[in-house]
Amino acid sequence: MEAIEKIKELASQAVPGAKVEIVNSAPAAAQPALLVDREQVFAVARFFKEDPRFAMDFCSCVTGVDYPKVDQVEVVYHLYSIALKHGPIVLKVRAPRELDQCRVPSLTPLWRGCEFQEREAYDLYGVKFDGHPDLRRILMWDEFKDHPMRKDYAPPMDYDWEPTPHDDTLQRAMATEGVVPPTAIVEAEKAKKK
Amino acid sequence: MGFLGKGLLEGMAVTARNFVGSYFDKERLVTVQYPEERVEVPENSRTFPFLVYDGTADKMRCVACKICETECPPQCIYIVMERDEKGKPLQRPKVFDIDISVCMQCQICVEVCPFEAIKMDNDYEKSQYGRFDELVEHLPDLLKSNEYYHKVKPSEATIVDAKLKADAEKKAKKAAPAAKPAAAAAPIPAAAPAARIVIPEDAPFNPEQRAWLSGFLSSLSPGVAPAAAAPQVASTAPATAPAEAPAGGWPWHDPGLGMAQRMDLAKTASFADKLMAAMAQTDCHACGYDCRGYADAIAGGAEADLSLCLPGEAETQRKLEELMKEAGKL
Amino acid sequence: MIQPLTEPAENRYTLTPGPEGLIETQTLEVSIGPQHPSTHGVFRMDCVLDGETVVQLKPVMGYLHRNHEQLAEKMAWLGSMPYTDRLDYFNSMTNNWAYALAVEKLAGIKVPERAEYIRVIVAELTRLLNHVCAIGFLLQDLGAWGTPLLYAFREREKILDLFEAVSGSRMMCNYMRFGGVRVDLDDKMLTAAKEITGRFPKFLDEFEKLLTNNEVLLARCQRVGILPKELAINASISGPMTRASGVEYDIRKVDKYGLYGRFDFRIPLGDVGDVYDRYYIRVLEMRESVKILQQALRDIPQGPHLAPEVKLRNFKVPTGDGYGRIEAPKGELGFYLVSDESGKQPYRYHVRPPSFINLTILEDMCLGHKVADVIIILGSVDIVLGEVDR
Amino acid sequence: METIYQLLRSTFAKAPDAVLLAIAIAIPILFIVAVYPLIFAYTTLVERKALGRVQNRYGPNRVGRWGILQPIADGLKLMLKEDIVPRSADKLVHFLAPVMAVIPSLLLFSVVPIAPGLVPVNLNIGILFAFAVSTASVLALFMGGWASRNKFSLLGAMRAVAQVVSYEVPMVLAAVAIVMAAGSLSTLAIVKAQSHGFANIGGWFVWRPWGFVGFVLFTIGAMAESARTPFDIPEAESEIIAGYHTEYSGFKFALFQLGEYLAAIAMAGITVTMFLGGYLGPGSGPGFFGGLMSAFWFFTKLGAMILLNIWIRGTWPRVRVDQLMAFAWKVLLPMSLINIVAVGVWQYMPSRGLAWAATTLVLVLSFVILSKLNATGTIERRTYRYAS
Repeated sequence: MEAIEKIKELASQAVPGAKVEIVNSAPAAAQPALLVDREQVFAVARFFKEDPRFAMDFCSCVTGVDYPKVDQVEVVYHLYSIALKHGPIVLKVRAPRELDQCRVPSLTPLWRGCEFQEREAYDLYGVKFDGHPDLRRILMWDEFKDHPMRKDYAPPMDYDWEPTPHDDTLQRAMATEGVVPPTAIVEAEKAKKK
Repeated sequence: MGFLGKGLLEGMAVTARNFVGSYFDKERLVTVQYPEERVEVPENSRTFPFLVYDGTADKMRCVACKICETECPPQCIYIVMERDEKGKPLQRPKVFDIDISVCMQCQICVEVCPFEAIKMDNDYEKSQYGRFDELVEHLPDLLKSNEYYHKVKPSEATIVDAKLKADAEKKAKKAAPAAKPAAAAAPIPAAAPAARIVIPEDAPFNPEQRAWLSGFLSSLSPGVAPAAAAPQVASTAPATAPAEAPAGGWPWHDPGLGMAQRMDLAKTASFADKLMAAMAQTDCHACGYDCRGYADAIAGGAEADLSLCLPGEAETQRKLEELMKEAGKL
Repeated sequence: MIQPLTEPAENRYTLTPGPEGLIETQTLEVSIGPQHPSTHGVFRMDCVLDGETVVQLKPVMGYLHRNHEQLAEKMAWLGSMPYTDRLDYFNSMTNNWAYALAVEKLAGIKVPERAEYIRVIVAELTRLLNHVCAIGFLLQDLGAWGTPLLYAFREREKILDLFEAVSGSRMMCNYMRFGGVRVDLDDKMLTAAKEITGRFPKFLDEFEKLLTNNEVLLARCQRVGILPKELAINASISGPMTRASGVEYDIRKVDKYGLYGRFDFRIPLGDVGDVYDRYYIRVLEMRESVKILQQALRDIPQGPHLAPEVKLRNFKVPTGDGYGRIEAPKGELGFYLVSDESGKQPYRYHVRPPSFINLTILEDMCLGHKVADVIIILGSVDIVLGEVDR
Repeated sequence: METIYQLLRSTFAKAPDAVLLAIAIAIPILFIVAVYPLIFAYTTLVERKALGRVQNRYGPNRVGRWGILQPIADGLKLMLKEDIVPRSADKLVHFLAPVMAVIPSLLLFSVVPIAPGLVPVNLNIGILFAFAVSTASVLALFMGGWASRNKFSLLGAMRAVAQVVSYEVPMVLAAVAIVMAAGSLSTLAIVKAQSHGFANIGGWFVWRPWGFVGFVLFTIGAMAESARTPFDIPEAESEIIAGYHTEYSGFKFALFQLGEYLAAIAMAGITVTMFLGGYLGPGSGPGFFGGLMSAFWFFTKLGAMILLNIWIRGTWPRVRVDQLMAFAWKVLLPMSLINIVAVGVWQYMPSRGLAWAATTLVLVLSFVILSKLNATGTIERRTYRYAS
């Protein structure tokens, strides 16, 4: 398969107006990615799927990454080609973190394999995929409000907690995550009862 | 090519063979009737951790360095280091709890322990009538003798013993010149508090004499060698080789001393020595170095993280920051 | 391009009116699972039945969700190694390998040769035990009253005994380390592995004699739950399922990770892509695995079993991301890892679980079949809920 | 029953008739109620142990030596278990269903002879009675499934009804062949009709071509009738959790099991009676010793049939519901009809040799044709290619 620069060039030729830039991976992994803007990612993906030089017919892995520092959520697609037995081409799309604006086009119409994985990304990261056939929560239950894989997610302590002999460890473990220890909650409830 | 139903009859032949075979062939009757007959457990088999001690139960190898506590993935270990009335760390756990209802038997605590102090048991009959206190193992339950360790894991235990012995000899050789026994005899995790000799503050000695005396006296106390050797054992991280001690030794390199005393001993010493004196002096490699190496790394700017000294806890970190501030490096 | 199922649920209920003068039949909504004998765990299928025929099926998962990924992002790199055992608790060895492989990719660690051989050996043994159990459970779902399942478990136990001798635990092996494996294989273990490998083909023959030609099994499995080749590729199906549909793709051959370039083995391919093909492809794959095992056990070299330069504690990984994948028994198991500046723990840790993604097309395979077929189709997908829900 | 009555009459000449009659009726009832449930109990034990051995494990072996007390333990446990009735269930029907399941199975035994003249009730329409009663057990399954208000139960009940009703037909037709040969509907008469030939064995109907076909048909039908593997789809535990008795617990569940197993045993008994020469065997005959031998032979054959059931259960997968029906209507039914024709041919052939040839020819031909016609194309031998 061609070098990443060549791929970028071909992609930006094929899809005029697509803002494609190269993101380097870990040096040893040597899997540089293409960061594509939201508007054009579908076209770029379609190009990679249908262009005979790439024939990326297998979308292996879809996932989200949360970057609170830059206030963005990233969706990563790993494309492989079964026909030509090469890959991967890593596509990255970024969307702002605000839940209402956090939406990217769904690639499920291109690769059916994205269906569940995009649902998972939506469930855990709150990324809305436009054009997804049925975008529902898949791992968390439907009534669940938050998106647990976001970095700023604080697990609620609302499950009925029962005392274990090892609260100290539990509290110390959770103190490191800045979470209210359940003992405190229980104490508060006791106080309320009294 | 068979007729319709051939496959069915073949299958029945197979089951018939198994039925008959179950009366003659052990291969075809594999059930082990558990309480009466048991399969013997392979040596590598692991269930829950226990703490090893040499000889008597107070000579435990654990120095409460908290490495296992920090590394334990499910956070099921809870350690409190024992301190004497003056608040000096005594290099022994006061509390060592393992919640075996949380423990997932991953053996990481064993791998990270630099003292060969915590090992995996293979006793799988731990069921209890209860989900709470019954499932927490406290220090007395956890302490098992080295002989027991030999019993459950013979070959591994022999290797460990050999390693400990070799390191002890190495350490002893290094500590041979009586000039600086303190460095050698310093960490006395195994020794009982009674065996610990500390020169009182008001005794008429200058620091060097006091250090020499305390080192000399404590070197007389029994059960020192293996424990003192332990810090070098299996430092899983390739630690920076400890710099050769100056002729006077590092008088503060004695975990028996409190922070104030150590800093007092080191007040004339160099910046790196001051940093070292702020450490807990256990050479536990929790930070990835021994105390000397960590101090040098910080002084040399190779290590920026001041929170790595687990046994020293917050005290050491505060002191280190203070020192760095004084030196204007922070 | 295969269009996904686009209609909203309420439109896709069918109400089949009977002919003139006859009663109208109504569809019946049955929720198969989460507590059901043969959903292989707490997995639910919301079925709409027309008589016994399935007209709609929605997989519902997440009952076993424990946010494995978030746990991993909160602890050191090594810390989540034992947790990978819990993903697909049948094949902890391959899970370990996938994670180790991804981390080694990021950190650029070179694995010693002996360690690679050991990894191949344990991985292929894992493949044997996974496939034999998958077949056993499939036949259990067919109603063969546990006999094939227990024969399968009889063989699996031998492999698990070996794993216990090697890694200390039967299923939660936690055996691989970054840059190698934790414990070296001694001669006793190698001979045990040789013995298992030697005996396995005999067992397979008997196993096939028991059921492969059984007319009931053929009638039940053939032409049931057909997965077309194009859909298989497009839906990211991996592992024996896609090979049963005739897709020639095996990561062991494509990526040649580990030392798989060295071994001589073939990839069996099915043509129809129905339940029977999925059953029989697994049998054939086991025979190939036996081949690999024989070669690996023959020429395993001496040497270190762990890369010496790798630190166990304070292990740091250079900044960046990477995706490592292996051919796990159930399909492509990948780990997508992102390391940030500190490098002490994963900034992002994502598992690409094969059995989760292989469920994507469950509905497509089940529509128009009977309830009984749904069960065996699910069985032929070979899922493990620990991996589906993570 | 008559035999007992005669016996009593001759011994107590002066006793009032009603009393003797009552006793004569009570004894067989007691026998049935006492013996066959015991056989059921130990059938479960034998089944569990045999299946265990087939699957390379010991069966139950903890309660008493060789687990000999296991059935009693099971019974006690089931009796002590909580009896749960779903809130929305139809209480009355839910309660009646298990009872309904047991009674017909018990009635079945009243026409199964275990020794010469020793049949609980010597009905001259014994076979007819047996089929009538055995069909009634369907009602119980459906009542149970319907009353439970559980979708799985309902599915199971539907399956059960469809299956039992459709397998009734080939069974009856297979029996018709035997009735034609024996010339009577009474079970005793059928057994007597087989009592010639070498050592009371040569005369068994199963040794005739039509008899053999009838035997196979009837055994399959009996398996389906009593919902045994591979026809246990009404309670296919891997598909519909436990079918019609999903919602039953405790002793009601036990009653369902009792009914099923009794039905299976009774069907085996009728099979033995009709095809395997009932109580006939070397040494069987009238008189005390002969009666003893007869009972021995009868129960031996019964046990053999039960073991065959267990063996099949331990080996074969389960068929699908539509395949099951297709099998019943497309294979078994035509075959049983042709079987009747074969019996007719047999009766009217001048010489025995010719009869053998003709009937065998007819049956084999029709079987081949039928299997060709029913070759649905799903069963194919496949070869697999390998990637280059």
